[in-house]
Amino acid sequence: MSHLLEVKNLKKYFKTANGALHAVDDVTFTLDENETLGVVGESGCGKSTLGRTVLGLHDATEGEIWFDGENITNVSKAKFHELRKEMQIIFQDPYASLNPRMTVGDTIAEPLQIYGMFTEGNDRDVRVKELMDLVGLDQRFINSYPHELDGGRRQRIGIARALALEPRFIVCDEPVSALDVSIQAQILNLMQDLQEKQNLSYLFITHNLSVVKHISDKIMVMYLGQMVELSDGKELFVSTLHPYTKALLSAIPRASIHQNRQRIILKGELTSPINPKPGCRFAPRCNYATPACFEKNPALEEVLPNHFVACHNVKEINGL
Amino acid sequence: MIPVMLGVVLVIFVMLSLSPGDPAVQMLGPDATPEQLEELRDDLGLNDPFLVRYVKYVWNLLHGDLGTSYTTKQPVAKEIFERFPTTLLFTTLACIVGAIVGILFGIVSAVKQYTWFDNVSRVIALIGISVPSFWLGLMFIIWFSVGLGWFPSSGFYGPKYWVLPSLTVGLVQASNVMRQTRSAMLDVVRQDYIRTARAKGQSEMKVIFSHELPNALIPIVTVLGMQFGRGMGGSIISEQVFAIPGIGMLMTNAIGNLNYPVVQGGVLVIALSFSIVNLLIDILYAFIDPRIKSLYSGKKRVRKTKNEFVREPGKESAANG
Amino acid sequence: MSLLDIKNLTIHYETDAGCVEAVNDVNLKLEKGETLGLVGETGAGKTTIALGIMRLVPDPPGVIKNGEIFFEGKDLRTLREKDMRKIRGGRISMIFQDPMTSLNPVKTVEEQITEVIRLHQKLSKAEAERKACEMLELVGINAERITDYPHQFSGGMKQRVVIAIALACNPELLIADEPTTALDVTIQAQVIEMMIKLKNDLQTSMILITHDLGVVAEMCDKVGIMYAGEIVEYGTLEDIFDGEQHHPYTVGLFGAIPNLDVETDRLTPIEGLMPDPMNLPEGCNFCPRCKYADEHCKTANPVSHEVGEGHFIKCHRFAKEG
Amino acid sequence: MKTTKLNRAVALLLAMLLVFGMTACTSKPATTEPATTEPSTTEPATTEPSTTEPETKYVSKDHLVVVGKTEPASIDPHNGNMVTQFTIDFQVFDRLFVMDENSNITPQLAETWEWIDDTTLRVKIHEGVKFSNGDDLTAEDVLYTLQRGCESSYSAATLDPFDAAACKVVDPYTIDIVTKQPYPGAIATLTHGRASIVCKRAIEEMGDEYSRTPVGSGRLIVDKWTAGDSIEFSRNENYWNEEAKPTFSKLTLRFVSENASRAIEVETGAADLALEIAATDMTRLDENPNVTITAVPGATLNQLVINSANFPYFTPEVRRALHMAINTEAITKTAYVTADRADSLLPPSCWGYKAVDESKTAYDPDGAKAILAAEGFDMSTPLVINVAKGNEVGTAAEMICNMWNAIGLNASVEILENATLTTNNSKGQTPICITTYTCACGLPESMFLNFEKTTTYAWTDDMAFVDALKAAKTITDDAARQAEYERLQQYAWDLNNVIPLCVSQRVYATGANVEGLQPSPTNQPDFSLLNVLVEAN
Amino acid sequence: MANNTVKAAPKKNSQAKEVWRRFKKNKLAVAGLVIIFILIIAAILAPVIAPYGYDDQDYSATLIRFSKEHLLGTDNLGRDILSRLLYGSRVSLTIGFISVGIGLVIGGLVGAISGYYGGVLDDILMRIVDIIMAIPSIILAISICAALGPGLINTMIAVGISSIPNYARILRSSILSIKQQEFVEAATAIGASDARIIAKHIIPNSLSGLIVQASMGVGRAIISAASMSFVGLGIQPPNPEWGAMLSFGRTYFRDYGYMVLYPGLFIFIAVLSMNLIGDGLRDALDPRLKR
Repeated sequence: MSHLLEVKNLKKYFKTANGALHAVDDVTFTLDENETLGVVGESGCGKSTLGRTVLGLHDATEGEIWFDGENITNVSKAKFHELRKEMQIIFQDPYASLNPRMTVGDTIAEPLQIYGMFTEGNDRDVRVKELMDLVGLDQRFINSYPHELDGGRRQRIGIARALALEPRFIVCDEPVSALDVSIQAQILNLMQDLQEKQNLSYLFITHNLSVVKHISDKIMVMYLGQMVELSDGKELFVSTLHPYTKALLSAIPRASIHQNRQRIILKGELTSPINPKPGCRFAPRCNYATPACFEKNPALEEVLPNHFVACHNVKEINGL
Repeated sequence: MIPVMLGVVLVIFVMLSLSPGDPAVQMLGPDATPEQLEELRDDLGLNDPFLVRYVKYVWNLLHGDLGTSYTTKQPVAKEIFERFPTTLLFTTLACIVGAIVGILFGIVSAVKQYTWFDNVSRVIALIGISVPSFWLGLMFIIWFSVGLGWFPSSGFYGPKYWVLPSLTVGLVQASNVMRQTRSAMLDVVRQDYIRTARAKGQSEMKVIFSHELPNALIPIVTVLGMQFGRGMGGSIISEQVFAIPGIGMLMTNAIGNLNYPVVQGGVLVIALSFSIVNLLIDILYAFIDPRIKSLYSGKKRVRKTKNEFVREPGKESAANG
Repeated sequence: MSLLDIKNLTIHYETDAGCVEAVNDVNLKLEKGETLGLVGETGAGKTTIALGIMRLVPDPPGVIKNGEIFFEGKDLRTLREKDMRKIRGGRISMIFQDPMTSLNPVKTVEEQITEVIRLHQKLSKAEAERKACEMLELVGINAERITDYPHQFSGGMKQRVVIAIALACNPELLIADEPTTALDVTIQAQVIEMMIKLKNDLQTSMILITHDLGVVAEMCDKVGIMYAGEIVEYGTLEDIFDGEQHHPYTVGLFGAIPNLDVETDRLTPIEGLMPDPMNLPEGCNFCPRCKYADEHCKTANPVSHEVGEGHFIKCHRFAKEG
Repeated sequence: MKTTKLNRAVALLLAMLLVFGMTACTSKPATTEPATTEPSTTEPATTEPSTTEPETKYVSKDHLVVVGKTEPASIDPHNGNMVTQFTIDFQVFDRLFVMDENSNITPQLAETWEWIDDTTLRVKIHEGVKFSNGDDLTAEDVLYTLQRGCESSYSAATLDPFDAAACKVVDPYTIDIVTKQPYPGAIATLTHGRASIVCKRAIEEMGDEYSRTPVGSGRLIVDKWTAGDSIEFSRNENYWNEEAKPTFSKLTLRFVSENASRAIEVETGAADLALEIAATDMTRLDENPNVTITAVPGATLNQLVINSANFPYFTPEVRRALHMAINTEAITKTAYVTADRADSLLPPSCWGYKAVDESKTAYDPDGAKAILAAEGFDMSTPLVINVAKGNEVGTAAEMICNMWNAIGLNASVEILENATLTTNNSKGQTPICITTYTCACGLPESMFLNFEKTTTYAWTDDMAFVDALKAAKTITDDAARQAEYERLQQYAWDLNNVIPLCVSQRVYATGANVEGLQPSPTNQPDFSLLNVLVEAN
Repeated sequence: MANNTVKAAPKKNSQAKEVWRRFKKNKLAVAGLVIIFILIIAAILAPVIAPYGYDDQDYSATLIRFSKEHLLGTDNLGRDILSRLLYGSRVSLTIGFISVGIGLVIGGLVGAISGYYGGVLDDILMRIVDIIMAIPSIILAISICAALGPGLINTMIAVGISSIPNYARILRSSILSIKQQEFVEAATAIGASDARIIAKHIIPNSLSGLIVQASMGVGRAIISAASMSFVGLGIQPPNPEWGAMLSFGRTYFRDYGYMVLYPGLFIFIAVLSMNLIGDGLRDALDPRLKR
C-alpha cells in the first residue's frame, strides 16, 4: 500500500552571495493518513525549508516527493494549484501570517473564493461560520480585524484558513511557539481533535522537544540540514541513540527539582551551512567524533526496528 | 553611474531636438539669408540624423570636449566651469544651513517630544516646506536688504553676499531635514539598545548623542544627499532672484536660445555632481554603519541598497520559545 | 535587613485609550545571594516590576502610583536622578530578552563594555579595556573578538556580551528579563550553566523573569507566580514544585506544560484568556478562569494568606477558618 | 492627556503670529527714507552737504559701477545679434562719426570729409590714433572694417548701402568710401555700432577670441569679463583725444536681469548709474533724494504686426478694423508707462518724422465691429498674439487680446521662447506678434527695412509700396526726400500691416553727485563723460 | 464547544472608517482638510462668487492697494486680484492634483513592477528612474515645455513626469518589505495567483506610504508650476495662475508688495493645508503612532 506522503533523498540548496546554502541535505521519510510526524531541531537545521519544499513553495534541488502515490516534485503551476486542495500549511507568527487589512471572515473565505467552492452569498458565509466553530472562534469576530485579537485567536484563524479546502495533509511550522503556555495547550488540544475529526496527517515542525513528544507518532531530529535520527515518538525518549539527540534531551530544563543528573553541555557553536565540508556536520561539537566522521557523510541505518540513525559510531556509543 | 550619465544626455538630446525652434536662426538673427542658415546648420551638424549627432556628442564627451556654445562661441567647458563653482558654493552653503538647523531642531524636538517646543518646531517645519523659496527670497530682500540694509540684495562676490541666498534656500531645506531627523530619532528611541544604555546608568545627554544619533544618521544622511541634488536644480530659480552668476541662469538662457551644447553640458555637470554626491553618501554609509562596511570588505561586494536587508530564504528566524 | 524589599508597589500606564493597571500592590523580598524567580505569562507585569526597580518605566505614559522599593535600606524612589544613575549598572544591572537588539549595532563590543566600567569605576582607558577582556573570557568569549561589532556574533554570543556588560561592575543585584528565551535549547543550556557559575562566584543576588518553569527549577531559590499584575503565589522552590497547596493558576500552569517525564495524552489547558488590564474584573482576577470560583471570589479581591513558613497564596480558599 | 491639547494650542498661536508678522510688514509700503548707504565695494556716496558745515573739498571718484540688464554674447561689432552689445562697442571702439543724444552728427576719427561724387565720400582720419595693442589705426583698418561688415551676416543689412569692393585706400590716413547708389544717409550709417573701426591685425590673429577680448581704439579697454556677472574696463591711457579721456580710471559694468534688484543697486549706492530702469521702480527712485532719474524719448518703436502676406484673411479693411479696436493711448499708459504714444511709423528722433493723419484708424470699437461685419470676417477665427517673455510686451498683448475679445473676436496670447519666436517669424508663420524695432542713426530707411524683406516681420502683400521704399533711399535732394518719406509714413500707417503702439523712453538712474550723463535714445551713453564727485578725505 | 451566541456581528468597520477616526483626532490635519475644501469650492464657484471676471480690465483703477470694490486691490491692468486668485485656484489646484495623478499612476506602476518582479526588469526600471532623478526637476520641466510648447496641459505633464521617481521609489521599497511578510507566502500557499496577491495583499498594504506622499506631492506640484511661471514658461496669460501672478508681480514688489504677497499667500495656504493633511494621514495610516 502506498503511503500518503513519501519523501526520498530530498535536497534543497539556496544560491547565496558566498556559495550554496545546504538548507536540506538528503532527507527521506514516509507519512501515512491520520499520522503526525514531528520534525525537531534547533534554528538553522532546515526544518522550515523542509516543510515548505514538501508543500511545493520552494522547488526541490534534488530528490523526489510522492503524494498519494503520485510524483509531485517541482510540479507545474496548474498541478501545484490543484494540489492545494490536498496540502496546506499553518504558520508560526500569528501577527505576520494574517493580512492586516482583511477581516477574519474574508481571510477564511479567500481559499473558497479562489477555488470557487460554495457560491457567493450566504452559503459561503455558512461554511465560514462552520469553520470558525470548528476552530473554537466566536462568530462575532467575523467582521473584526486581526490587530483587534490576541495571539491565540489569530492562530485559530490561520488554522481555519488551512482547513477551508479540507486538505488531507497539513505542514505545521512551529504553530504554537509564539503563544503563551496556557494558549499553547488549547491550540495543541484543538489540533489533536481536528486530526481525529478530519482524518488529517501533520508534518509538525518545532524546536520544543516536550511539545513534539506530546503530539507526534513518529519523530525526526535534524541538525544543520541533515537527518540524524528517526523513530517512534515514545521509543526516541526511551532509547536515544544519536549523540546530538542525547545532548538535546539533556539540555532541556525539567520542571521538577529532583533532577540532579549529569547534563551534557555541547561545546562551540553551529557551523555555517554554506558550502559545508563533507562528513557529519555535528562532528565538530560531538564528544564521540572519530576521523571517519569528518570524511564521509554517515548513512541512515535501521539500528533498531523502525529506529533509523545516521552516525558512524552509533553501535559503539550505545554498546549495541 | 556611466549608464545614468548616458541616459541623462539622451533624454536632454531628445527634448531639445523635439522643440520647434531652429538654433541657426537664433544665432544669425532674422536678417540672415536661407543659404547662410543652411551653411551654418551644416557645420553645426544639425542636419545629421539624430543618432549620428548623439554618438558624435558622446564621442567628443569621452575626449572631454563639451562642444562650443552657439551664442558666445566659447568652449562650453570653459563657460560652465567658470560659473559652476558659484552654484556649487551656493548649494553647499544652503545645504550646510539646512543640515545644521534641520538636524539640531530635529534632535531637540524628538528628544523633547510632547512639549511645546516639539509642536512649535513641527508647525514651523510644515510652514517651511510649504513656502515657495523664491517668494521667501523676495521677502528676505525687502526686509533685510532694502528695509534694514544689512545685506546686499544681489550679486555673489563676498561672504556678505552669501548670507541671504543661502539662508533662503537653506531654511526651506532645513524644514525637510528637521522632519526626517525627528522621525529617524523617534524610530531609534524605541530600540532595545537604548534601554540597555540607560540601564548602564548612562546620562540622558550621552544616550542621545553617543547612542541615538549615530544610529539615526543613515536616514538623515540620505535626506541630505537628496537635498543637495534637489538644491542643484532649485538653484536655477534662486539664482534669478539674487542675480547669482551660477549655471542656473546660464541654463535657463541657453534653453531659451536653444543653445544645445550649453544645455547638454550644464545638465551633464549637474547630473554628474548629483551622482558623485550619491556615491559619497554611499561611502559615508560604510563609516556610519559597520554592518554595511562588512558587506563591502572581505566577501564579494554585495551591493545591498540601504533599506532592503533581504533575509536569505531558508535561514530560520531565531525560534523564540 | 534584606537586600531588596518591595512594599505595595503599584504601576499604571495612562494612555489615551485608558489606564492599564500593569502592577497592583506587589510585595517582594530578596536576601543577599538569593535568586528570586518571577513566573507568569505575557502581560502579567513581570517586566514592569523590573523597570520599576530600575526606575526606567517610560515616563509618559508610565506612572508609579505608590509603594516603596528599599534597596540596601534606601528607598530608590526618593533618590535624585543623579544618584539613581550611580546605582543603575553599578549596584543593580539588567539583562533584556532579545540579544539581537540589545546591543548598539554601530559600536564595538569593547566600547559597550568599557562604557559601563568607566561610568562606575575610576579606571583609565587601558585598565577598562583590560577589565573588558577579562569579562569576555569570564562569559566564555575569546578576548580577541573584543573589537568586533555585534552583527558579527551569533544570538548566544550576543547574550553572553550582554551578561558581561551587566556583571562588569560586580553589581549587588542582577535583574534578568527572560535571558534565554530567544536562544536555542543547547545554547540556552550553556548560558544557564554559565549564569549559575557566575552568580555563585560573584555572590550576586538575582531576579529571574521567565515563563519557563524548567528554567526556574534550575536556577531559583524563591519563586513568585504572577497573574494580571499581582503575585498570586510566593514561596520557596520546594513550596511551589513539591508543596500540596497551590493557587489554582499554579495548578493550571503545571497542567498546561507538556512534561517530558510524564505520559499525558491530553493537556489540561486553562480555559479563557488573560483579563484585559484596562478593566480588571471585580474581586479575584483569576475568577473568570478558575474552576473553584464561587460568589465570594466574584466580589472580594482575596488577600495573600500565609499557608506555610514563607509560602503565601492569594486565594480565599486558603483563608484561615475563624 | 490635557497637556498635549494645551501645547498644540500654544504652538498654533505662535505659528500664526509668526505668519502674520511676516505678512504684516510686507504689506506696508517699503519705507521711503533712503536706505542707509552702507559702504559697498565703492566709496560711500555722500549726502548733500548742509550749508552750515565747513566747505568740503570734492574729487572725482576713481572706480565707477554701472548696472545693465542683459549681458551680450560678444562685443565684436560684426559678430553677434544682441542689441546690448552696442552699448559696450561705443566705449571700446571709435567710429568715423558719432551721433549725440539729440541725433546731430559730429566727427570722431574723421578729420575732414567730402563727397567727391554722388557715390564716393573721401574721408581723412586723424593721425596718431593707437589701438589698445599698440598698433596704429590706419585707413587700412577702416577699409577692413567696411569689407568685414558687409560680409558678416549679422551686419550686412545695416551696411548694405556701401559697396565694400569699390572702397579703396588713397593714402595711409585717407579712404574713399563708395556707396552702391547715391545715398544721403551714408554718413549717418557710419555712426552705427556696426561701423565701429576694428583692428585688422588683431582679428586675423585672434579670430573668435576677439569677440570676448576686443582690441579697439576707444576710451575704455576691456580688462576682465566674468561670464554672467560683469565686465571690468580701465581707462585707455594713450587715447588720442586728450580732453575726451574719462576722469575715472576703472569702471565695472554689472549685469542684473531683475529690474527691482537693478533699481536697488542705485538706491543702496552700490552703483552709480543704472541702465533700463523699469516703470515700476521709476516713481520710487524719483522720490529718493540720492537718486536722479533721467528719462528721454527713445528710438525704439513698439508695434503690433499683422501678417497679411501669409494669412490672406487679414484684408486691408479687416486690418483697419483691428487697428480701430485698439486703444493705443491706454496701452501706452498702462502697459509701457514710460513711453509716448506713437503717431507715426518713425520715432520723433528720426529724420523725416511727421505725425500722420489718424482719421481713418481712430479708436472706435463699434466702427471696427461694423467694418468686420461688412467684410464678412469670420469672428471665430483664432487671433493668436505671439510674444516673447517680458512684462511690458506680455501686458500689452493681454490688453489687445481683451480689447479684441470685447468686440467679439477670438483672441488669445501665447508666450514663446525667443528662439522659437524668431524661428517662426523667419519662416513667416507668425500670424500676429508684438515686437520692437529700433531706429538706427536716425535714418528712416532703418525703420522701413523690414517691409523690404518678405522673410521678416512686416509681410505686407503691397509690392508697390515696397518698391517706393527702395526708391526713396536714393533721393539725394533733402526736401524731396522729406516729402517722399512723409507720404510713405502716411501710406504705411494706413496699410495697417504694422500698427505702431508707442515709443518707449530710455530711463536712466544715477546716484548722488553723478554728472555728465549723456542719455542716448539708443541706450549707448558715453561712459567716459561720467564724473562722480566724492568728498576727498 | 464554541458558544455561537447568535449576536449580530458588528457592522463591517472598514479600514477606512478606522483611519478616519484616527485622522479626526489630529486638529491641524482637519484644519488642512477644511481649508482645501473651501479652496475647491471657491474654485468651482469662482464665476459666481468672484466680484469681477478674471480679465475685466479697468484702466482707471490700476494698482489700487485696497478699496471697497477691490478687497485685495487691483493689478497693473486694473483687474481685481481677488477674482483672479479665485479663478487662479482652478488652474493651480488642477495642476496640483492632475500632475500628482500622472506621477502616481506611472511612478506607481513602475514601482510595483520593479518591486514585485525584481531581477533585470527591476534594474532597468530603476536606472531609468535614476536618470529622471539626476536631471533637476526644473530643467526637465522647462525642456518638456520647450519641446511641447507652453500651456496648462504641458505644464501638468512636465510637473507630473518630474515627480515619477518619487512615487516609484516609495512604492518599490514598501512592496519589497511586504513581499517578505508571511501572509504573502500564506496567500501563495492557498493557491492565489500573482495578480490576486498583488491586488488583494500587496497593494492595499503599501498604499499608506503612497497616499502620504501624494498629498505632500500636490503641494510640491503647485510650487513647481509656480516656479515654471517664474522662469517665464508654464501657463499662458491671460488665464490666471498663482505662480504667474506671483512672478509677474515681482517687478512691483517694492512699492506694491500686495501684488506679490497675496498670490504667495494663497500658494502657501494651499500647500500648507495639503501638507497638514499629509502629516495627519501619515499618523492615521501608520499604526505605530509616532506623534
